[in-house]
Amino acid sequence: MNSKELIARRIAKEFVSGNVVNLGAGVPQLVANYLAKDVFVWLHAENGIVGMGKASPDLPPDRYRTDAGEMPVSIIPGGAVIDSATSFGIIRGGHLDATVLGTMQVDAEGSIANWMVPGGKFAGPGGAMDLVSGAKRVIVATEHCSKDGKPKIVEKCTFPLTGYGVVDSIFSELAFIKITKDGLVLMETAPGVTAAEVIAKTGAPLAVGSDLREMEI
Amino acid sequence: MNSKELIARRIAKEFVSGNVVNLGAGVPQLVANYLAKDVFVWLHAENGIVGMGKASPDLPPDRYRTDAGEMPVSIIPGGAVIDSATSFGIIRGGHLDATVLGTMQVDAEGSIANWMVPGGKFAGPGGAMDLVSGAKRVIVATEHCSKDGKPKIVEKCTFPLTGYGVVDSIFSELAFIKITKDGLVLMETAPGVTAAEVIAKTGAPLAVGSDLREMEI
Amino acid sequence: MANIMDVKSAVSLIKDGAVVLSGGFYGNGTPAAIVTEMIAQKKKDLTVANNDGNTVEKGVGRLVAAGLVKKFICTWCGRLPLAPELAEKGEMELEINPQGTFVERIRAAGFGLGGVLTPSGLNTMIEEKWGERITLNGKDWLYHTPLHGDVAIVEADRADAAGNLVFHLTQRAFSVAMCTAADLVIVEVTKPIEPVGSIDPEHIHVPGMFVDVLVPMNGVMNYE
Amino acid sequence: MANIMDVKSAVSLIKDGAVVLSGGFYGNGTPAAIVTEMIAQKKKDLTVANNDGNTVEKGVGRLVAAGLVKKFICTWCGRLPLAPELAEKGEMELEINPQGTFVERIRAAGFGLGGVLTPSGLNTMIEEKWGERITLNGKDWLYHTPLHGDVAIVEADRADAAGNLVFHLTQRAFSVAMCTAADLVIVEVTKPIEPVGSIDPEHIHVPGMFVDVLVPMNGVMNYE
Repeated sequence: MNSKELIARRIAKEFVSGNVVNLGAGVPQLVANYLAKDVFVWLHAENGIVGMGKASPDLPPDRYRTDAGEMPVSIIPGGAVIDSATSFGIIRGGHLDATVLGTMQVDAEGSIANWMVPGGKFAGPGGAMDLVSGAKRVIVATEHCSKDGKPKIVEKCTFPLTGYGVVDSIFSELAFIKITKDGLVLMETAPGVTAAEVIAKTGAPLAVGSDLREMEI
Repeated sequence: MNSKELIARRIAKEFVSGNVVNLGAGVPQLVANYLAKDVFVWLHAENGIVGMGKASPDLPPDRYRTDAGEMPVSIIPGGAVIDSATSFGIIRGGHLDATVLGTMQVDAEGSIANWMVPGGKFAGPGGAMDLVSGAKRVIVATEHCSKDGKPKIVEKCTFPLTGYGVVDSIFSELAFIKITKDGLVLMETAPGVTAAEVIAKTGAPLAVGSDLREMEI
Repeated sequence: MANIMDVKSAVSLIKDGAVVLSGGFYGNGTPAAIVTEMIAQKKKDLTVANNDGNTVEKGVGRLVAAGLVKKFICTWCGRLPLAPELAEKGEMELEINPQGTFVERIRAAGFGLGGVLTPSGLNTMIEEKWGERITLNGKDWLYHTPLHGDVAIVEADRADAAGNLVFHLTQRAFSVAMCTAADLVIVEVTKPIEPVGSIDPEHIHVPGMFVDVLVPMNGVMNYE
Repeated sequence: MANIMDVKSAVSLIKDGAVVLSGGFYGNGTPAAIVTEMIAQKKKDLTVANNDGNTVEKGVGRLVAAGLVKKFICTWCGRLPLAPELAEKGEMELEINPQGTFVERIRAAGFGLGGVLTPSGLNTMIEEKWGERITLNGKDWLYHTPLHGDVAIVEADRADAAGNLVFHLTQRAFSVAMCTAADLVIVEVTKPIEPVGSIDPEHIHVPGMFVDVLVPMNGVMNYE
């Protein structure tokens, strides 16, 4: 199992039936593939669908039946189409049980920086700032380190913030880390990974949870 | 022609096709009866209809097909049903070309007091404060004096205000009076009524307009 | 998926002291069976927010008449003189909002906004008693806080088992905003509950994700 | 009743220097024929508000590429690197709003509210550059002004001659708010204009009273 699949599979276990969830681009979107069969989750798309399902080969292509990344989707039975004010009302109003987002950095205070690299191309946060400030639970899905091996989990974000003190949990290919008011707490390690390894690869103090467990995938 | 009909007939001439208008209870509602046949006006009801028409004897009674005074209406072809947020968005957002309201007092500064008599029963303004602050034009339809002969058009309202400096025009059975930043200006007198009589029955200084005319009904 | 419950079980979820947002304009759109059951179960010390309360015989005016309301928030209560009477005697708190402010306060709570900035009610008793004047963007506004409910009770015409709602004509009114703005949303549904997916996703007035409990009336119109 | 016009006449109503609210998410919902005609008529010095602009080949990114935009307001322009490039060179102003703030600013303009109070963007570059922190009701919020348009240009699937609109799926998005928030609302309608009253009054997404001009495409899909 590759890192992405591991992360997505683990996060999929966080949800229970009835949850309303927004999945960001990349690894977060994979989470939808691993939800248990008996778990019914409302998938929310910023562009105006509550109740997204997989694209159906039986439906003709339709530029208006996509997720917020312009990928084709279907609307599940019971799903609804909404306008942007309602879509972001759902986000800002605390009606999302969770948002799952990738990131460039996340820190020990729960701040997240996932929209801009300093000196990089400027684009804007889209809906990300609403998602992190509004969702009941902000879940970060990320590889533990960047491609050049630097920790993405740091003491204090150096990139421009998407939100300050908003992240609840981080899931990487190595660990599940909870963010508490006292800092980072290691809750689970991936199979074959030691707490020492996670601590070594984390750029901020990481307490080992009293109930540290191996991740079930 | 009685006073009420005269007032309603005169006000009906103020509208042109495409206007969106909210008519308050009482005399204002009569205005709908006197619109010219070729004038198409969107009638707006606070409880959620844009495009009200007269109640139809062919339709079964329906407690959800009424105006904001709970009187049966119809929805004209092209009419729409809206929720309260949109209904008051239309009001507050300046999308009403006019609101026509009855009043207890209206003053030379354009303030209106039509929701509460001091010491009287307390009920609340309903949508009246939104109407007077939001409509492009606030038209007052009123008998010139109260039943005990006191002027309803005064220098300064003594009753609790519905809105401060919001009224554009006053139509009574005696006159059409415009409210300007310099005070009240007499624009029209009803047939058989003299400017002197209107001035005598008005409780605030009333300038005679340079183009004073007889009201056409 | 919404929980489908009988009215007794649904109302048993409402706690004494709850802030209750109730749909209805003159009681039309107020869920009559739910109100009747709230009286039967003697829900106490309620804060009730409703446009007008209507009368002591129809609408949430019945809750006021039953002595169950600690605070009543409305835009107008001309048909419920009992409300200002109780307020004057100090037996119930009465708060008045302009109607547009009322619905925006509820929407603001539902949609995570910090409150309402409106011109309505400036220089009136509303400002003196319940508003706060703020100058922003070169203009004066009345600021009002969001109005959140512990419970919303509304009436709908149609619902599917996923909780998607369709209202009938002016039954819609405040209920769309109210369904977004309460922790527990209970809907009295006139017509039989339909299978999930029966309602065109483009015709849904309130998405099912906002709705917690459906109380099916199965066509028994329960108007007072 | 709405005015039914060809695209040339409709676009001739847009003035140089106008603030233009444009529907569309990745250009889906952006009225393509109207944008093409705006370029043909060389509308200059525009302020354009659109979610993302999409690219220089589809969406209002085409207006940016044609050098017609003085200021661009969006939530994200990752597909339109030309926008930050022009901004850096000082040739175009670029303003970024969080997406939820963007749509609420437009709605606030349309609905007569004094602005938006949101938690989104607190402690970020949005606060530094474009927001104003206000403490109200015991919490901190970012205040943003209403965003009003001289013109709104949107695409709809169906319209009747009264201007009532129905959108197709996510075509709806920002366009509902935009139709309330501009002095002149021009709608490019995919399907032939229907007789007044063809649309169920309960299924209308934008009431005709908000709409000024309909540009019928008569089924000719005009996607770029």
